[in-house]
Amino acid sequence: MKTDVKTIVLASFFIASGLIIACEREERGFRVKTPDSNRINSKEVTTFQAGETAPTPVIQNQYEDNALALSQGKQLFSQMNCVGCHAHGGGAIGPPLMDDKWIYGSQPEQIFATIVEGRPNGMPSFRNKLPDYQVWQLTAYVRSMSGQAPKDAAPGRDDDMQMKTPENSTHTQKPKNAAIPKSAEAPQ
Amino acid sequence: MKRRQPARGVLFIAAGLVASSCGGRQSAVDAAGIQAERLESLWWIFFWVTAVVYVVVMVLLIVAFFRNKRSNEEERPDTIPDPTRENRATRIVGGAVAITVITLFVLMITSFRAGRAVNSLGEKPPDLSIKVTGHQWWWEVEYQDEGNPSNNVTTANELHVPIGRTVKIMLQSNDVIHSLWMPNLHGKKDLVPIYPTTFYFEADKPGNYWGQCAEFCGYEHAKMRIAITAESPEDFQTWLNAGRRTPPPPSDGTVESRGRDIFLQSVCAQCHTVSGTNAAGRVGPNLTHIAARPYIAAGSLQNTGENLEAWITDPQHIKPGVYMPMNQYSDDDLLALTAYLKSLK
Amino acid sequence: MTKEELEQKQSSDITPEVIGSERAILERTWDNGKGFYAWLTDCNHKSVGIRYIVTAFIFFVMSGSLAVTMRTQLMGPENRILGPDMYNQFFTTHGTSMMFLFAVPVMLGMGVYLVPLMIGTREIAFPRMNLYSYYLFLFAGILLFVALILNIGPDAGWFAYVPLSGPEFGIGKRVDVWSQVVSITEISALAVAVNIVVTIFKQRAPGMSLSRMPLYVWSMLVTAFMIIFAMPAVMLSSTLLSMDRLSKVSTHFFNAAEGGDPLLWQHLFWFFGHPEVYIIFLPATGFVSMIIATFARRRTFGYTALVMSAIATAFIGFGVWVHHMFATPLPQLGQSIFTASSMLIVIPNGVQIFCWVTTLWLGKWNIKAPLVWIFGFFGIFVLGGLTGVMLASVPLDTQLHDTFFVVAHFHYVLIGGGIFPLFGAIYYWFPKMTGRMLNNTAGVVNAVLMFIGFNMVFFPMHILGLDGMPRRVYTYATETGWGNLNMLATIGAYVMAIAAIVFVVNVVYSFLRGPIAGDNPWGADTLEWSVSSPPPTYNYQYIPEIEGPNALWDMTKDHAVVTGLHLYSRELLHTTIHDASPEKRHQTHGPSIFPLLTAIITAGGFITFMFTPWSVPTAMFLSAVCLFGWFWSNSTQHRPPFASIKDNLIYDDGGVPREVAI
Amino acid sequence: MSEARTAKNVALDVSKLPTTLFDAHSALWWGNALLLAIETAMFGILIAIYFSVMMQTEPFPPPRVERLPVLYESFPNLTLPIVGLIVIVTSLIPSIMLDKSARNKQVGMIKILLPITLTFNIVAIVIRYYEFDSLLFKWEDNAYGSITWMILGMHMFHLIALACEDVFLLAWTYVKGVDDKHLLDLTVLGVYWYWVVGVWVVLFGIVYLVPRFTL
Repeated sequence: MKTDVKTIVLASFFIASGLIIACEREERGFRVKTPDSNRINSKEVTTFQAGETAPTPVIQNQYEDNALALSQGKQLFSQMNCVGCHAHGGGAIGPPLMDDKWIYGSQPEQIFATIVEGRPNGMPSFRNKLPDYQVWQLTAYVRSMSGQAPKDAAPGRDDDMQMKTPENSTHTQKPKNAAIPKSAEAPQ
Repeated sequence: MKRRQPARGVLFIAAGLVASSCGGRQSAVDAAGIQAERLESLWWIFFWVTAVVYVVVMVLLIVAFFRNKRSNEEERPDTIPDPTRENRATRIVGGAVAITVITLFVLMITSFRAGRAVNSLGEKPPDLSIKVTGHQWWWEVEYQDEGNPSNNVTTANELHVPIGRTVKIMLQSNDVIHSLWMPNLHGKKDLVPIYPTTFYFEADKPGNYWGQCAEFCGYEHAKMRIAITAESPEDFQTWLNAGRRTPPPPSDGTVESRGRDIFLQSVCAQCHTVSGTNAAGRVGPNLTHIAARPYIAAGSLQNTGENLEAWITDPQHIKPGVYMPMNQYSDDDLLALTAYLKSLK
Repeated sequence: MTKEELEQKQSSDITPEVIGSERAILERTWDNGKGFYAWLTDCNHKSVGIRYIVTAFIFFVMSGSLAVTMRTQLMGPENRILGPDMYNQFFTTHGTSMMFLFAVPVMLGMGVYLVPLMIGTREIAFPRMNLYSYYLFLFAGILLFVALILNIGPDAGWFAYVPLSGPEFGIGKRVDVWSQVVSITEISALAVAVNIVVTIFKQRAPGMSLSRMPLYVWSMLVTAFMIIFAMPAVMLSSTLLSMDRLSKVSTHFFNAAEGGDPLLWQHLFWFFGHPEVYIIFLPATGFVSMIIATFARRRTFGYTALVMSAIATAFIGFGVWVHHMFATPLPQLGQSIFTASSMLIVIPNGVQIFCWVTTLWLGKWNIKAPLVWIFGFFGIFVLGGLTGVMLASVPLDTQLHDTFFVVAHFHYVLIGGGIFPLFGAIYYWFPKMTGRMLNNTAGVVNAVLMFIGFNMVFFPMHILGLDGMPRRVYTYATETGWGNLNMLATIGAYVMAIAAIVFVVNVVYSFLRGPIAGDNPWGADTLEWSVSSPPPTYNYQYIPEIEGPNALWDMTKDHAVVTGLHLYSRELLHTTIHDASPEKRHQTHGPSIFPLLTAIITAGGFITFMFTPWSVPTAMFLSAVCLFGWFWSNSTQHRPPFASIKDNLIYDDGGVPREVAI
Repeated sequence: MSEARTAKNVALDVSKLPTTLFDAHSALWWGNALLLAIETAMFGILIAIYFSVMMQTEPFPPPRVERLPVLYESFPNLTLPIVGLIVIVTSLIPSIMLDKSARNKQVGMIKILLPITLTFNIVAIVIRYYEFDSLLFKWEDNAYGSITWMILGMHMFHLIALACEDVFLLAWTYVKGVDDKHLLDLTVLGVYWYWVVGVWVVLFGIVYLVPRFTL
């Protein structure tokens, strides 16, 4: 019996500690610090720079693999009426979001800029209409619609009529740039 | 002996404590309506019957404890007990079982009758019908006016009812299962998604009571409360009429008007409705008459200026996980905003 | 002497030195070896049973400490020790592990240890399957607590109502952890149930007819049957839930908009969930009957009544589940029916209580720690049963349901009706399991502390519930005035913790230093007390014939004993189901690594099923391979060469008989 | 202590008892029977779920709008399922014969019948694999699709398990010959087989016929 106790405790302890070392904990900070949105130069007027061309800063969206943030983004997607134009990702007046074509770029900071700045021909600007961190959540969710988010964090199906494959079941698209449609070019 | 003490005491503690705890704005044993009274009397019937049963069993054991002879492992076990004693015991046990059956039957009938009485209110048409929708984690309350839908009054986390009137509550939920429980007025009823339900109740003691969500519904299940005010039909009517008025827009140049502009131009209007303005969000509670409400954040804070500021800037500290986002405002913006909200009488 | 000579002597009368040498041979035949590998593969019912009990108690301590933390959080209003996120994970893990990782497994573990001894056989029916189910249970427990440590502990409550636990609102992998833990533990519980039923049906000592079976064996039999018919419901529903949530699968069983039904979950869960309570309670009634008979020094009063009420409880127990759903929108009539059945089930429990009280009333008391725990059982369980009567009434339930009143009720029923008898049983059978007595005084102190602490925690909860405190709230407002009673409850929680510490200390100390217990320290009745403590691996060298309803108390000096079981292979005696007359000799199996491998594959399959559906075919294939090896190794044990030769021929293609080579 | 056997003890000699008996006399048979009881409970619950879905869905079965072609009369196709049913039911013949010959220890027959039963089994599995399409729905379309797939899948799982047992006994018989324990195994396999067939007859009626002749 003594050996049993010892061994069981040890075994479970080792397995536990091993797993803890292996995986990182799923953090659900409700008051998280988000990447700084000011460093995003959304509209590049010119690529011509003084001296060496500086690399544009890459911004890591820490919400990319956070299940809670993704589902909050999903709620915002319908609450902020993105559904109105983009439907549930299939696209309507607005372009589809679950395919592999990206007009204004598929990187988090690009999507962030698209939401905050708005885009010509219909995409409204949400500047000051959403706190930055919610925009980041929205960004993470938008990327998950084309399978860019890890499957184990992406939201599952809704409890309503099925209009699309759930985000955690869509197969990952390879993002590629699409030409800006004529109608959507910024007025000179 | 010591060991028995609590067991014996349990009943008296029970009587004492339950009696002492009679009272409270959220108590099932302090009825403020006819249904709740029925339920409360039913409770006391059950309480005393079961209490007697408990005492009998315990007393038997205690008597046995004192009268029975002691023995030890060496004692020769009694394998062929004296038949006459056994038969007497058998008869007694049989009698006890019979009594149990009868008691249970009586209790069952009482419970059925109480149940029918509680539901009997639904037979006549209600004087007032209120639609209560459960959200994570707040209550949307809509006073319906069959004649003229434009007279519907939408508020949140507060329920005003006239005393002596039959109130019909229509329950529905759009996310998870909640349960509306107003102990002083009526038993609880679940809000299951696709299963809209109704119940009827009547308050007959004016006062302020609490209702709360009674089915675990996520992070802020604990802070999903609803403040109930039972008042005279006249007061109720004045409150309802006040609810139907759209609040007057603040005059230009005042701090309130600046607050209104902030409200409309920034995050707030995305989720909240203030009738008479462009703010028409349906995500959060309707704020048309927020200044008239005793509490904010589903009954977790008194409706004061500081609390409003605290809630607007850092709701995640007060209700972690709530869907209201954190906001950064400069101090005077915040002041203006709260001033505007306080003006929404 | 040589094997042949011994085999000649099997049936003839044998001299003491032959007994000695026979015992030596048995020791060798039933030896499970030493060392870590031997420990991994040892499938003897006693070692597996003890592992079950020890592991279950470890989980008990862990989830108990979770409970103490929760009480600390609820100590005062607006406390911020645990946030809602942590608190939800804590109470869900507490409930899940107390139900699935402590209460049921520990009862089954006691059964696995005691039943074969009590019915006089050498081994449980399927020892390797027994080991397999133990490993599954262990892995499930590790999964749950590791998940909690990784902050992905389940947080939807131990009955995980959809849609809160569904794919839309059950965010992340937390609920998947819950459903996989449940599925794995249920598989293991089902396997043990089958094992226990077969053991009781086929392996009772000669003369132990059904009407002479000890009450504990009866209660385990009934429990096993309840498990067999209740657990499939929860296994299936947890599987369906994880399928609803799983990527690439996302079925719609509980999606109202696509023809599913959220209430279906509640029906399925409670169809298991209520019998579950009796699955925990019935074995405890067995403990109570055993302990009372021994310490009141008389045969239990109303043997037949007790057996019948256990069976009645089992049957009615399946017809009361809707009383967990009285607040949901269900038709009135249905609810009334379930009120009736819920009150009906009080009657058999009443009968049990009356029989025990009468037994005590008519007996001479030998007051020792086990009996003291049984007193505690009466003081608490009766109260819990009576509040149960209140909850059976629909209108009253609409006020009491999902409040702290209910929390108080089911802790009175489960701790009073399950855990107090269990502790009594540990104090009662510890000498048999380890050969050393537990300290009696410490036991009494332990019981009293536990009793006082328990009532301090849970009695105030009745009042809190009536005062409107819902369950599962991580904090409460100051003006509710719930603060004082909660403080009292929290203090009680610490008293209970102290009681638990006393228990652990007592066990560890007595295990090392306790006085040596004889074969039968309590002068008890049942068969296991006739063998040495701890019993030899083979339990009985000569299985005795049972001569009356009280095994040892009726046993005459020159009772018949079974001879002729083979010495060189692990042989059991199979008897007929009803009157237990010897029927055949059955060869059972020894240690094997395959149970462990299969358990690893099964558990692994379930765990990976949280992430991908492909784990199912993979796990199926791998476990098929493992089982192939398992059965092959089962079949290739050597067969006894003597006795009923005609049954030990191997028939080759022509069907020409030839002798088996050993 | 009663363990030390004194000369006075009467010896109850069991050495002449057999080591293998069929049916309810053997532990293995009971273990198998109880496991089948568990599985029966499972299927019972699945059937209950099926009918609860039926009550939630109007019309039943729901029109197929999730995938093309859109069908308003979406009754499951019967051709392949009926073939499957026939195969499964006829597989009773060889399995009953196998059971009989196991009881009569006809090794030759056993060695002939085992492969035959196995082929039936494998054919049944293959048919089942294609049978899923005749439900016209996918598991992810709606609750009706989910439950029907679940029922068929659970039963397919049992067909596979049956095949595995069959393969094991086949291997054993051809490698090691037949002995009593495996004669018993064969009869128990027979019980399992009858159960799988019987359950399928019921499930077939529910999954394929109930939608057409809704009560």
